[in-house]
Amino acid sequence: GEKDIEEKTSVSRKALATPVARAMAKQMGIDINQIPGSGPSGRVKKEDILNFKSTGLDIKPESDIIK
Amino acid sequence: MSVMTIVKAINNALDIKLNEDSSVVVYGEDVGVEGGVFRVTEGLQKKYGVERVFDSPLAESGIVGTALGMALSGLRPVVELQFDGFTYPAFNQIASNVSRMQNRSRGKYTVPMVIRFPYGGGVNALEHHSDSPEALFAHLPGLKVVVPSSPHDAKGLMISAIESEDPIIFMEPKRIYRAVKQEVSDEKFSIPLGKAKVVQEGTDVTLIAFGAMIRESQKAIEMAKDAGISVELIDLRSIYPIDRQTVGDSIRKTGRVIIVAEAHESFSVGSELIGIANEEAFLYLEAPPRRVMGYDTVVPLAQGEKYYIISPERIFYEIEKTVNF
Amino acid sequence: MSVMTIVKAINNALDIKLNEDSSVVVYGEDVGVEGGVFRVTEGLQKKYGVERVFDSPLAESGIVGTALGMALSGLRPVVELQFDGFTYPAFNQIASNVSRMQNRSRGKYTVPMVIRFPYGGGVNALEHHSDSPEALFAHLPGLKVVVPSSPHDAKGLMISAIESEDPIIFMEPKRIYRAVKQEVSDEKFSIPLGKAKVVQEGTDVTLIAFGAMIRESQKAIEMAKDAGISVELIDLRSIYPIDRQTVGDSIRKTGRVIIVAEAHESFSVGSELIGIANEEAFLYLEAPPRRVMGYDTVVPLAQGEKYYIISPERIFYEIEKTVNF
Amino acid sequence: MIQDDLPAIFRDFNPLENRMLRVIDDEGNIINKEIFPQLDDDSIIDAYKQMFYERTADEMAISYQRQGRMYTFTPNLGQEAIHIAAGMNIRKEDWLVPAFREMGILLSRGVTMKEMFLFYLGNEHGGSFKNVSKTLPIAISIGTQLHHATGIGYSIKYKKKEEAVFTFIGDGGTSEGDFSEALNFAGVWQVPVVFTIQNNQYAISVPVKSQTKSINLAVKSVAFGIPGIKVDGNDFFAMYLAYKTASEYALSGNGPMLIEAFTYRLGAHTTSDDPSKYRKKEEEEKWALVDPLLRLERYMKKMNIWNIDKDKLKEEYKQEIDAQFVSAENEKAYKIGDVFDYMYTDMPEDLMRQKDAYEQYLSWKENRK
Amino acid sequence: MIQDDLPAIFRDFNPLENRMLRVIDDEGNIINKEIFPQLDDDSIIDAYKQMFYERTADEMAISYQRQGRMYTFTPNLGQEAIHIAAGMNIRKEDWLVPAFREMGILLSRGVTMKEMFLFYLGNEHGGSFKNVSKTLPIAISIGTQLHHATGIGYSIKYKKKEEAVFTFIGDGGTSEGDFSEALNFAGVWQVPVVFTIQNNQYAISVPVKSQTKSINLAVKSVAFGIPGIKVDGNDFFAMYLAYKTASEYALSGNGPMLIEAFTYRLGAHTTSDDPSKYRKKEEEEKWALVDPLLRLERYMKKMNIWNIDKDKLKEEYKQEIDAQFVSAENEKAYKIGDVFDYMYTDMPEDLMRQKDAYEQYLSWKENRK
Ligand SMILES: Cc1ncc(C[n+]2csc(CCOP(=O)(O)OP(=O)(O)O)c2C)c(N)n1
Ligand SMILES: Cc1ncc(C[n+]2csc(CCOP(=O)(O)OP(=O)(O)O)c2C)c(N)n1
Ligand SMILES: [Mg+2]
Ligand SMILES: [Mg+2]
Ligand SMILES: [Mg+2]
Repeated sequence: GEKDIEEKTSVSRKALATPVARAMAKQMGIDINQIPGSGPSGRVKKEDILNFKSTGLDIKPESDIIK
Repeated sequence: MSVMTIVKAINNALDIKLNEDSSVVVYGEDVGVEGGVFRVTEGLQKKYGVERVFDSPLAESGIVGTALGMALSGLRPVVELQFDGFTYPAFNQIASNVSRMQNRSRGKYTVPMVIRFPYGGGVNALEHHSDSPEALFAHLPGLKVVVPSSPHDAKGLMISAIESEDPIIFMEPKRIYRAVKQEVSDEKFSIPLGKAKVVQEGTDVTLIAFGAMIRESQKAIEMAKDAGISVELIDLRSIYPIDRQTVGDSIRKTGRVIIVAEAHESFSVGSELIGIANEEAFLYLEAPPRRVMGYDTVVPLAQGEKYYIISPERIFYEIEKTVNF
Repeated sequence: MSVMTIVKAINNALDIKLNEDSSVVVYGEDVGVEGGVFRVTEGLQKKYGVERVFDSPLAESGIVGTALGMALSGLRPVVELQFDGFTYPAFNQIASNVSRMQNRSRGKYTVPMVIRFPYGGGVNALEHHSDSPEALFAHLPGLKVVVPSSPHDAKGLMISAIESEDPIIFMEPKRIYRAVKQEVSDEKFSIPLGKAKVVQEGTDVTLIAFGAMIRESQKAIEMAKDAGISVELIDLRSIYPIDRQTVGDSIRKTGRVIIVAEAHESFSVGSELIGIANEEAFLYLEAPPRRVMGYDTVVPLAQGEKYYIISPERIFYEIEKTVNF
Repeated sequence: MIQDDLPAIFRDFNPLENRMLRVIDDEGNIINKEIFPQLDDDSIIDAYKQMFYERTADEMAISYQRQGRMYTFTPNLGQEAIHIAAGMNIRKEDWLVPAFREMGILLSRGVTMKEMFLFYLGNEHGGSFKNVSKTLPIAISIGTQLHHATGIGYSIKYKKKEEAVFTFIGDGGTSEGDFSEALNFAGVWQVPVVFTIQNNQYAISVPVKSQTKSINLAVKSVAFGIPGIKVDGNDFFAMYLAYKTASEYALSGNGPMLIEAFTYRLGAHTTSDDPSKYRKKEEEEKWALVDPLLRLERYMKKMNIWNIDKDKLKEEYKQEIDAQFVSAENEKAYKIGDVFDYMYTDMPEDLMRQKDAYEQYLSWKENRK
Repeated sequence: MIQDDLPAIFRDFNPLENRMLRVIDDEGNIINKEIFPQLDDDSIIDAYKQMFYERTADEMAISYQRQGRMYTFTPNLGQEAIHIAAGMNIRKEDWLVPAFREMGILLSRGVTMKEMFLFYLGNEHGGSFKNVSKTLPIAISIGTQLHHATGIGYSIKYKKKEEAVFTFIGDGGTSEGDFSEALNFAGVWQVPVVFTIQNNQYAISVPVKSQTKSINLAVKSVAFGIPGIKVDGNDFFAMYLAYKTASEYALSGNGPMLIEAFTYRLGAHTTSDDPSKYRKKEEEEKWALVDPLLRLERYMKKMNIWNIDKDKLKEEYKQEIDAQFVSAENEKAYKIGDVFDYMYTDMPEDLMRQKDAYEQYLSWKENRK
């Protein structure tokens, strides 16, 4: 079939992460897709999230996270 | 092209194969003069004679066991079991012999046979007439398990099934036997076994379904669209071998997956697909894979079906939950 | 207390129940004079007479079907099917009647019966003598499916099974029938059905196993210990109902889970447990749940078993992979 | 020979010689005076009325189904003599293990038409026969029920009770492995089970000759070393005699027996079936002439014991049956618990979780509106 | 009666009268001269040798198992007359559908002892009989194989070939539903299938009298409208006559028949079985006296055609059999592919993935060392 053009392009890449890392990011109100991953194949690890948080970038209230 | 129902499409596939290959025979309970209780074999006895299309005694183990003997000796039997719940008397022949004879004979014998039967609920039937036993057969090594969801697929998959040297369990969604109509080519064509089909692309969540649940899923997808949710729909078409590639690709894309199937949810195709989602797309999962399936209860009679049968609304409910996880 | 094997422990449970409850009867192929091909019923006919412990004709559907009739009319039959692969001729009676009669009669009749059989591989047996069909029975609504892994559990679970008003599938790990010995109380005691047991606590990864795979898992855990990995081991004991609580608690703690079971891996207890891991502990998962299970092939004969049977080393291999994910 | 120390009728009507027990002919004349069963006039009149009731109930059920008020129904038309003769000989203490075409027997046990209707209205509470004892639910998976009967027979023998089990199967059902297994077990165990094959000559569309090459169905008993007899299933007195003999035989501890009741399914297999696809009008017409009700009526008239106003009786029955149907239609609503509550004696947590999840969905649905 | 237009032996040895076809007595005297089969001396000597070979192979197999060089084995001791008589009458064009106690027949088809040994050494390549055609693998799930035979019979009939199917089952196996179903289908379809019940009087520990109440096993044919005959399975000539008759009957398009070969299992059920648990020494001794080899030897001696030096022949056979066993022991190693490669005509990706995963594990294991 014909492809719909996706409108929601605000997120350019989808993060690789374990569910537990995703949970952590979510709990801390961080969009995991913004975090550079240091794990295998760029996987976002728990440490990456902690580091990311301490740099203080891009913290959003949870309610703003685009679904 | 002709407009066909699933009943007609399967009848047409049988007709084509009976016509072109004299080793094809069709039998089972009431498939001859009667043309089957759902009329899937209607007219075939008249056309091909009682030696090729015939009624058997009422014994499912016998139907399947003799078909195996025929398959081992040069015929290509296509046998009908009258309902899902009446596959169980044939279970031993299927589990102990049909599925194993190639391996037991180290490939000396192939087993070109098809066991077809109507399955699933939603038709106000008596007990044993509404089961969805795909997981039982898919768990047994040595079989291929196929379920079409449309007239086109029913025809193409049935042609492949009859031409396969491996034994095929062919499950027909009785609920949409005549409910879905489609333009289908009158020519012979086939659809490869083991390949799922992306019915509809989407980005937020993957729905995996088959048989009669495709139609219900499509209705749910309409509801989701109204709610701004983009759903990808995969029609599994083969339960075994299961198409890990297509399933994995989709889940890696959407990060979310819901399995919609009529069978009891425990130890089911739903369980297996959650396994596959984890094995193929673990790092992409943004929400727990979910199954929208039948309960672990006997499928109720007509009055209870409203509680048991999966409605588009219930699928939508799960889509929303998953997307908002 | 006496030192018992699993064979002896089950024999002892049958003895206790035959002794205290005259409605208990025991039958099957060769269970009388012969005492069963594995001697599980040894001595019972002599002690309780041919009316209570007896050989039946060679027909599994008949054994199970008549047992259902007995259960409906005041007896508590415990029937033996000689091997896992010979449960299939009884599949229709189990799927269509044993599991459904309570529901069909709206609770007017209960179904206090036990179907017991040796299961599993690793004993160099002929075809059909090495299957692990738990998923088939666990998928059918209305049954309880029980597997002991030790003499103590075998006795306690068998007592519960015989006293249950629900029909029980009781699978006995033939490979460790005599290999595991244990001090077991001579008194009557019972172990509740549906409750798993944490065999060993650990923090890095959860192993879920049952039957003969407990012993193999324990060996793997020793290897893991040497590698500095702390493993929690859960003995499922009941395949249905499955103990979601215990399983979920453990996975929420360790974040990692491996299922070890002999059956074909597709559409299996492994699939189901991955489903449960996702449903109960999704947000705690640090590595994809894995199954270390039999392949989707016929269980090979003796010479091929080395490739098929799950070794402690292979379990350890998966533990390492999962912990290092 | 096998049939030696058996009641006389088994010797006189040896199925190996393809003989069939008849007591009256098609015209209602007694043809076997010596063995004619002792029945007083009132019992005969009562028997006729029961047959007539079953017939009327069938007709009503078919018409409800046609009106779209009920799902697929399985009529008993033509098989009433078997049912009522059996019903008169099965005692309260005995067990009944039915298949799915024994309505008259069920009614004689105390099952109500309301329950029958409920069942065909798609409610499990109808087919479970909770209110009568020792009567198993309707069995649909063909052949399986015979094993249950044999097992119950074992219980009876084990407990040294004076009870018998009566169980039923169709001609088609004799091809299922379970048929042979169950008769074989019963033979080996020598249990008090009376097996009846209702040979109505068709299994849906398949005639008996495509079902087996045996000279008749009663003769299959030879394979299991148990006595068998073929009986004219449209001859109420023959069926009565057969069941009376069978009951005495079973209750005296002689073990199982097999009765082939040779009859004809006058109607469709079910209300979804169209017999004109597979059998000739002439055949149906021929058998309609020897309808068991007609034959009994002819006998009664010959004997001057006919005192029945059929029109009036039918009207009476119809009203009573309709009241039961309406009551079934107005039965309290099917509940979610009716799906879950009877699976186990105590509902496992896992099943509770599923039930709860469904209820959550329901409340979400409620709230959305 | 059923057995009317049949070959004479079916009438003369009607199982309903519980008669059994015998041609020589226990001492080897001819007792039925008129029907004694025409066999030249060489054929008889050859038959004896084949029986003796099977016997020797059995003994060797038992001893390998005892030495721990082979897994559980299923001896054929006492059933050799059936096997060799069958083997002599089953043509290359015919099909053989065995159970698991027909070694002599398999050998006569061209299966080698090496293959048999391989099978009992736990290698599937042994039991598949790849090198002989129209011979199904050993069937272990009891009863199921009869349906395959009936299905093959259908193929033959459909293709109008002049071929027959020979299939086998034990006395215990007659209780399985599939036994009855298969005979019934064969009767309805009138297919050229010769069913043999090897009645060796035991199903593991269970004697025939606990298996069924029928007066014999041949009589079960009555239930399916097919001819049946009970034959002395220890009388080589009777078995030969039965199979010759059966073959002619089947090849002339007359449909199926049932042969009960009445014999005695002289050895254990399998090498794991201990018959002393369930049967008396005296019984075994009594039957040892009428061992089919002994009976044939007595006949041959009486006829002055005995020219066999048993000791020498045994030595010769033993060496040959041992060579085959050693060759089986030294067969090339079982490979991982032997588990996976025969499941489907083309291996599905999913199965390849499993095979690959196992190979990865193996290389991990290799590297760890
Ligand atoms: C095991 C099984 N197979 C198939 C069916 C479907 N079916 C329902 S009734 C019927 C025919 C039964 O014929 P018969 O035994 O003669 O009984 P009748 O309907 O004539 O009373 C069939 C094939 C079933 N109910 N159970
Ligand atoms: C369906 C099935 N049930 C049980 C068994 C286990 N089993 C193997 S041999 C045997 C006894 C068979 O007795 P019989 O049919 O008399 O054959 P025999 O061994 O005497 O040749 C049994 C119960 C089996 N192989 N298949
Ligand atoms: Mg019928
Ligand atoms: Mg069966
Ligand atoms: Mg035997």
